Amino acid sequence: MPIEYYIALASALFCIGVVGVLTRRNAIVVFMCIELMLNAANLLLVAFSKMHYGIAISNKEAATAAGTDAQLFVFFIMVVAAAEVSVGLAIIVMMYRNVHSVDINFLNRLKN
Amino acid sequence: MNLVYLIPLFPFIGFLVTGLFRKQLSKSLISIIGCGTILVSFIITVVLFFQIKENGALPVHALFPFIPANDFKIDFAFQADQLSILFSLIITGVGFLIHVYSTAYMHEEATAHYGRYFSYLNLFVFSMLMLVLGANYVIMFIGWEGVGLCSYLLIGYWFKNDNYNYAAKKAFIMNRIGDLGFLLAIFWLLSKLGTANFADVFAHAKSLTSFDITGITLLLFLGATGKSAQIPLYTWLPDAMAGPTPVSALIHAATMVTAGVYMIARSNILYSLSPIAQNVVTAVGLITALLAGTIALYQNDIKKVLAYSTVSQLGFMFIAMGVGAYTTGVFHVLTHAFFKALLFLAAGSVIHAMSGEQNITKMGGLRKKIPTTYITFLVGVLAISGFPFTSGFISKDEILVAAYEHNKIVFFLTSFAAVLTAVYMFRMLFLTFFGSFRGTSEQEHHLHESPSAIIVPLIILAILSAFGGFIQLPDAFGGDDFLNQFLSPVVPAVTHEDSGAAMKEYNILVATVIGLAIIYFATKKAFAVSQWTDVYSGFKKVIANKFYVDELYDMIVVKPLHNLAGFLKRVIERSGIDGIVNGVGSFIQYSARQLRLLQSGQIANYVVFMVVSIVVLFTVFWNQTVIINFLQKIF
Amino acid sequence: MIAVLLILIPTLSGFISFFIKNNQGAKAFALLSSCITLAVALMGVYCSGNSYLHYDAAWLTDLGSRFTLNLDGMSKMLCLLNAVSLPIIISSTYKNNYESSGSFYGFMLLTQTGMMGVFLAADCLLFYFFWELALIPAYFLCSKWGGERRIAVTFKFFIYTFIGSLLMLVGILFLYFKTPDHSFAIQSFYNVKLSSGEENFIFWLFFIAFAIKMPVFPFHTWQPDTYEQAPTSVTMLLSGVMVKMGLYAVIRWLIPVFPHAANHFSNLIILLSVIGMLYASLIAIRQDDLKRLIAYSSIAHIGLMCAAIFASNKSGMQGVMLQMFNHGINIIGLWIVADAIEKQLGTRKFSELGGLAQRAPSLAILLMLMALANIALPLTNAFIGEFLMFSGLFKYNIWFAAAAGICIILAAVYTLNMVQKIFFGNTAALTATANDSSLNINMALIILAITVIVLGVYPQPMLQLTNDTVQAVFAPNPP
Amino acid sequence: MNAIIISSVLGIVMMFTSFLVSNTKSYRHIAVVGLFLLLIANILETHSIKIWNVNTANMLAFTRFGLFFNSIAIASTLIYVLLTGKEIERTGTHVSEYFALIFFVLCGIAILSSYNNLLMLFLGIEILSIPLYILTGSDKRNLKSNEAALKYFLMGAFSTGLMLMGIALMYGGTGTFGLEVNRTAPAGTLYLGVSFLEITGLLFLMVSMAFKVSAAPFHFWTPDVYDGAPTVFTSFMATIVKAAAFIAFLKLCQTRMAETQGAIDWKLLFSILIISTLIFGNITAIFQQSVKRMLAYSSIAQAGFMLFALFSLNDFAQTGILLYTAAYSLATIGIFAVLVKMKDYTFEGYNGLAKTQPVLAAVNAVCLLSLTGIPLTAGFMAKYYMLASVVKTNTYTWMVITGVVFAAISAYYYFRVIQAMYFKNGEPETEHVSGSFKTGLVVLAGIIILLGIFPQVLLNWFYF
Amino acid sequence: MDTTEILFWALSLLALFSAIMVLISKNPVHSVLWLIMVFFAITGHYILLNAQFLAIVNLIVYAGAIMVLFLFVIMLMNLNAEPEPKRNLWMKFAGVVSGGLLLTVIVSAIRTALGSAERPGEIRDKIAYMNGGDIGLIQNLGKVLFTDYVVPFEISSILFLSAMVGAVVIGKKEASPNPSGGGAFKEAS
Repeated sequence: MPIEYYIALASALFCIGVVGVLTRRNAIVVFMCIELMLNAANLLLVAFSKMHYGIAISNKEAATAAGTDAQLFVFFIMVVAAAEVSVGLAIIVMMYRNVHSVDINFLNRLKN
Repeated sequence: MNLVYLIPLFPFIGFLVTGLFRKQLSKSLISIIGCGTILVSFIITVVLFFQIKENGALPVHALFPFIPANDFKIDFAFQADQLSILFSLIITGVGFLIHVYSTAYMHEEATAHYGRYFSYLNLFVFSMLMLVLGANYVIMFIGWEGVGLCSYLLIGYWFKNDNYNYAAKKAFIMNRIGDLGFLLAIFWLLSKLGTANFADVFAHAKSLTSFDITGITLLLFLGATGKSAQIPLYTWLPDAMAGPTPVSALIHAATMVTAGVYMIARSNILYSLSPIAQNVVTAVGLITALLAGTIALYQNDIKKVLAYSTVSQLGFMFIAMGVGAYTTGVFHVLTHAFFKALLFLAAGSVIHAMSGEQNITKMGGLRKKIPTTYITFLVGVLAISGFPFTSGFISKDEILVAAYEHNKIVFFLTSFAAVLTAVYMFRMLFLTFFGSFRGTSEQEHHLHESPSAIIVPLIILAILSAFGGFIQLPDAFGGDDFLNQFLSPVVPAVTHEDSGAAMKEYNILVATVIGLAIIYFATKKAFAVSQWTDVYSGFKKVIANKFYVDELYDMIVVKPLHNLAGFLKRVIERSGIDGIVNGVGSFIQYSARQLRLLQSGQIANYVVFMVVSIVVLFTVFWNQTVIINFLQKIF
Repeated sequence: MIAVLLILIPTLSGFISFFIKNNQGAKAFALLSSCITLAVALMGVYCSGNSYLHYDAAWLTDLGSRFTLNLDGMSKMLCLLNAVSLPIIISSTYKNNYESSGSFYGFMLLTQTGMMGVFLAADCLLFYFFWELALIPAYFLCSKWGGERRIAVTFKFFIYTFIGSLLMLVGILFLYFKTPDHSFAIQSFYNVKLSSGEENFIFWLFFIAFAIKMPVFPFHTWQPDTYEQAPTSVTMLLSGVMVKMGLYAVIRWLIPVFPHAANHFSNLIILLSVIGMLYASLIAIRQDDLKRLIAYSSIAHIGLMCAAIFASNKSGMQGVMLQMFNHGINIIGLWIVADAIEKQLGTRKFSELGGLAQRAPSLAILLMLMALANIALPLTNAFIGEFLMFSGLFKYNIWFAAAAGICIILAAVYTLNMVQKIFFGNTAALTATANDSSLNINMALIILAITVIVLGVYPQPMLQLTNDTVQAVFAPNPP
Repeated sequence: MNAIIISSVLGIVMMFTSFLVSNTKSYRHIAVVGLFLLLIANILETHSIKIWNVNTANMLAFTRFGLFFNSIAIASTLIYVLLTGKEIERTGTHVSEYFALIFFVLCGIAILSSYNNLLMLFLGIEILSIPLYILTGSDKRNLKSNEAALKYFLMGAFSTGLMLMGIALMYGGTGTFGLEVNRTAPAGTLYLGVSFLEITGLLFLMVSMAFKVSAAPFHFWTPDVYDGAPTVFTSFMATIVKAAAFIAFLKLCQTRMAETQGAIDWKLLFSILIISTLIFGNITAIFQQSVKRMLAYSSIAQAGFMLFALFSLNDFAQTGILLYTAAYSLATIGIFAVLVKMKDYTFEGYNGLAKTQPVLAAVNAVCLLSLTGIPLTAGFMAKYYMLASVVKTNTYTWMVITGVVFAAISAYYYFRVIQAMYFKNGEPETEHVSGSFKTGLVVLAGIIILLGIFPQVLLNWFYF
Repeated sequence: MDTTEILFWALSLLALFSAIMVLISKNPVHSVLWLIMVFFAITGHYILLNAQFLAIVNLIVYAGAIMVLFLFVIMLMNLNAEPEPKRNLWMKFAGVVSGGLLLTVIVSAIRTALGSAERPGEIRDKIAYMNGGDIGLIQNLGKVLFTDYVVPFEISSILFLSAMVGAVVIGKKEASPNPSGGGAFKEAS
């Protein structure tokens, strides 16, 4: 597939994620939207990985490893995402314990 | 050996001793030091006078370099030539008499104040001597400002009285206006000629353009109008009568106010090169003489009358200067010093006798009570009115002749001013000494003749007033024209164009005699005591109120400046400049208050800002060339 | 050697002073140390020879800066002023008891250090360091020991000068990168070649800093407030010495480094100065507060000095040099009187004073003398300086000189007003029981008065002292 | 590599000390010893003595600059722990874990100072951030702490998303994650000689890094998080961590951004960031009532100055940012060390501190003067380098002038504290202040002044 | 249109639709489910791109573990019953608009990168290699991961450690209430 389709798709998902962060008040949903953004980046990376692989192939580089690094990057992103989720959910739970709400606007003591 | 620096030195020592030890020394010691130093100066002056008379001017004596700038050098130098030694004689001679007079006049002051008084007086003599003996304009300026200071200090001598303080301040500030002119003239000279030494300036005066000469001379004349109380800066002098009477005699009659005349006489070479300046001097002198003479007609304060008379007489001197009769002007300074000092001192004696009363309408009939004072006063009045062959007659006569030769209109107006002089002097004489006593009985009881320290100077001055003129008796009357000859190395001698001069002198003599007779009777009738009223009306009121000149100055200069200053202080400074500065501060604080509202505490808002900022950054990136060009254009 | 000592002595004694708990001890110590500094400064005036007057040590060599101190005529003169003023200030305020004196005098000495450094530095970065360092202790002094509104007012002063000096820092950096050998040495700065656009731009960066410090209209508004609010001994230091930093810097750094720009803008700057003179003089006339009056009078005088510098001729410059010293002496004298009055009577309002001459004759006489010096009466020191400055200004332009000359008149107006309202007339309620000034005040004033007169009659030593700098500034190629 | 390995090992050690050592007081001492060892190890590596020889496959490149920054960060942390270690113990019950997290953060810093691959940048940022989310929320009962943690976490994750998007696009443009890109063989027609995808990606990455260094307009999290976090950890976050983010950002600027300068004028974009950062940081700080929150804004304002280095990217910038990070970190640590001893965080709380606690006040004043940029303090030299670096580029003069004007404005809020301490009267309440704490503070002030007078001490002696 | 393309479009539409549904679902549980749908779609894309390892990991880690964790937390909090409070309309509008702007910006960037037919940009005619290409296979990735990428791999363990410690610190109940009541923390005003 032409790479621009992938870019467009990833961008669209990314922006949907951004809009989600902007419009939702539930901390968990907001966090999920951020995960959506990460996944958009993942998808883009994989697509680029295959694009560069394709370029290398067309340049007659037989046993090329072009694109491997991007896929590994995606792997690391997943690793980090997992770690982040564990911490993030812990924080959300902590907050819920204290205020019994996950509304990100509920806590609004820090301002100005 | 050049002893010229000793002349000002002794008064200065006197100033220091009487000033610093005024509390420790007794009054008599202060008197001795105060008068003695002047006497010593006088003696030295006399010695030098005869030296100079014999051998001509002494060489310039530079003590040390005063302002050794890169572009010019100004030495602390003294110069005793014919002109300056003549003035020194007046200053130290008359000064000495007035010092002696003061010992009696001021005797009731507390010791410390007595010492203060004499230190001021000595300082004044010192400054005045600096003024006349300086060998360049800067030293002259030192004296010039110095006498202004002393005048200020002495006018405000009784500092508890705020009116006196205002008068003192007014005198100083008016003088300062003139001083500024003087100073600018010096700068002009320095910038064009690179020197302020009299000798060098006059030697190179021809190399100046006529614009420069006119500018310099007019600025110098501005200085002279301040110091010598001419229009437009004369209003301080009548107010200056707030000072003790001997001070008025010394400073505001005999010496300081003639400094302007001295300066013009000194700079005669410059003035001769500038007809415009000469005309201005003549015109100012003439108008001043007339104006002051007119005002003097309706003044009731004995010292005020004398003050306006001084202004008027100074006008005469300037007329002489303006028409180029420098020697004559100087001569009038000399005779004026005698008779005006006499008049003031005599007036002081009257005031002393009247327990401080100065209003002539409250006097009268003093002829009998204080006869010596009366006689000396009478001599003074006759001299100033130009009674034939008194000193005043001779000097005024010369002025008139010079004026006649210059311009007929000037002559007639000057003559009219001379008539005015006689009128107001006679009026004062009548009101003071004739008729019946109009004061309180207490004053009457207290009336007494003054002590000898007052009387002796009066008598000496009376003699000088009567006969001092003979040193310059015109040829027509068989004189030997001494002063003219004596001064001729410094000041061009007055030469009469034609042989008809003698004729004119006779004419004037006759006219004077007749005129005085008429005036005597007319005045006696017009200002008879019975005719006198307290309230003037119509034009008389205008005159009695001094043509409202003070009010006019107040309205067009003082008030506007005062208001402007207030406006600057309250509006421009506080709201304007400081307002801008503080406004910047307030603006920052205001924006701080507004900006912190962006920090709403809501994540979504923050993220919106971030996203919008990303978009903005992208937009900037797309338009980077446009923006960079724009930035380069404005910075 | 002397150059270093001049900095070292006040610095060390300043720090030591912080640890002196005893009030009297701190005072005595500060007086002693300032007298030692004075002795060293006097030695500096009479010494010649590079080893005494020049000091150079490696410092921020990576940045192209060295710790270079140099004493030439102008530096000697100003160091002397700086060294003279502190003993006089301390002795004249000896009776004042400041809370935690140790810190007070420590800060005073440190301020002195900063100002010494400014006058001595022959390296631009070093100069900048000292320029700022003089400010910080002064800030603490004013804010801690000042009057009621001290915090806000002093902060305004601080921020004003701080902005100025930061702008100057930018200018310094610009110049540094233009120097051929990338050095902050004064010589390299003099050799820098700039296009006229750059020169004009950097000129203003520098000038604003100096103009604020001097202060020149319209950058002056911090000054009256600060002088009013600061403790008087600090005011003396500020007005007597610190404002000279601005003038000094203009002569040392601005004119030689930017000769063309200075020439180009001289009309504008002189115009500003003259306007400032008239403006300040007029405002001074309407002041009812002794300290504010002196402050505005100072603005007027400084304006004349600034104008004379930019008139750029030798006599004017000589006048400025002389007047820097004289103004310091005179204004300290005025402040001493102001302080004596305020300390005794608790007011500075003319309306509440009057007739003090009856109660305090010696103070009256000494004030009179200082007042006369303030209006530049001949035979006082200020006359010589103003005479030279006016003659310089006159050479530059008659009309500026004439307009500035009006200030001579106005100076007489406000100064005599002040004298009259404080000392003459009848005593007011407050002054009826006033006492004459104490011995230490009289002594300080008498020393100042003698200086006033001596320099007024015989200014030659001072003129000769600074002559080399004057010649150097106008040399075709600055040294 | 020494620092990365040892700091992570020390982190693990700290984790286990909670099981092995019951006395909470000793954690601090262990941490100090550990930090000391870490510092020595890092200095050894600076002098080319490597304990481990690891083939990083060009993922990490240990430059002298990066290692030197590590030393600064570790030394600052050491000073931080020495001064405020006691306060860490009082934050919560998991004392050893806090120390462990601090060591993990140091590991992240070590990675960030030497990354040579965007993957390592990403990992470094995450290792840096995740412990901080936790430290922010470590005062669990405190709602402000909770809120701060949540905000920090959500926004941090969001910025991670941006960063990943950027990295992905950059990869698309260049086909590599390495910082060194072979630009000789262009693929397809490029935009002004540079891959457009890379530029777009770099923009995203720049935004994300700007977020991390709290450059406006991506700074919004900073005041809230710094305010809400327990004060001891705010001190750590605001200083060492932020400095590390700057070093990482600088490296990015020096490589990828500098190479694409021809197509996109990064200087223009940076000037926008700088100006807005200066405006937001300085202006907003003016109105604050709490010193802690003021310091948060101050950290933004200081970031504005540090951005000068990223703008100019010359030798002055390189040395300058080291000095700046050191000066800024030390001064801010000092101020926070005093702040944690205060019972009232408002400006009024400081009233009269100079009378009751002269040493605290004096050191605080020195730190504040340093932040203001008064000569003879490290802060001045730091600002000097920053300004010099921009002036050297001979462009954007207006930005320099704006910068100094805001530096002057910054005096407004810094001096408010000095005014409160010295010129106002009050009875400030403080926690117990021990003698050793005071000694530490004095030493800190000494270092600040020493660096102000002889910045070479840092730049030459330690560096080489 | 071959199968790949059809699948591509289908998966893309599914991903986008599910993503939007994540946004607009009122119930967080639904959001989670829709997000899982997104992940499935993306996994499908991975498979299309022959990134087998990532596809599996995505399915297991993301869709499986992570999302289950989300679900678990939501259930734990019992949020599904609670309707989310409405964010105000202005904010919603601003969010959508700024998100749209962002999308526009990125799309315009893609257009520039594409260039025109006459002046082709860098990604014109570049395709993602769909059929074949074995770089996504576990063996290939593993080889690289444990050679070149071993350092980041090890380092990511530190990340996990810190996350673990963090989760413990945050999640563990305080054994005893903080004696000083949050010692280092004071109210500012």
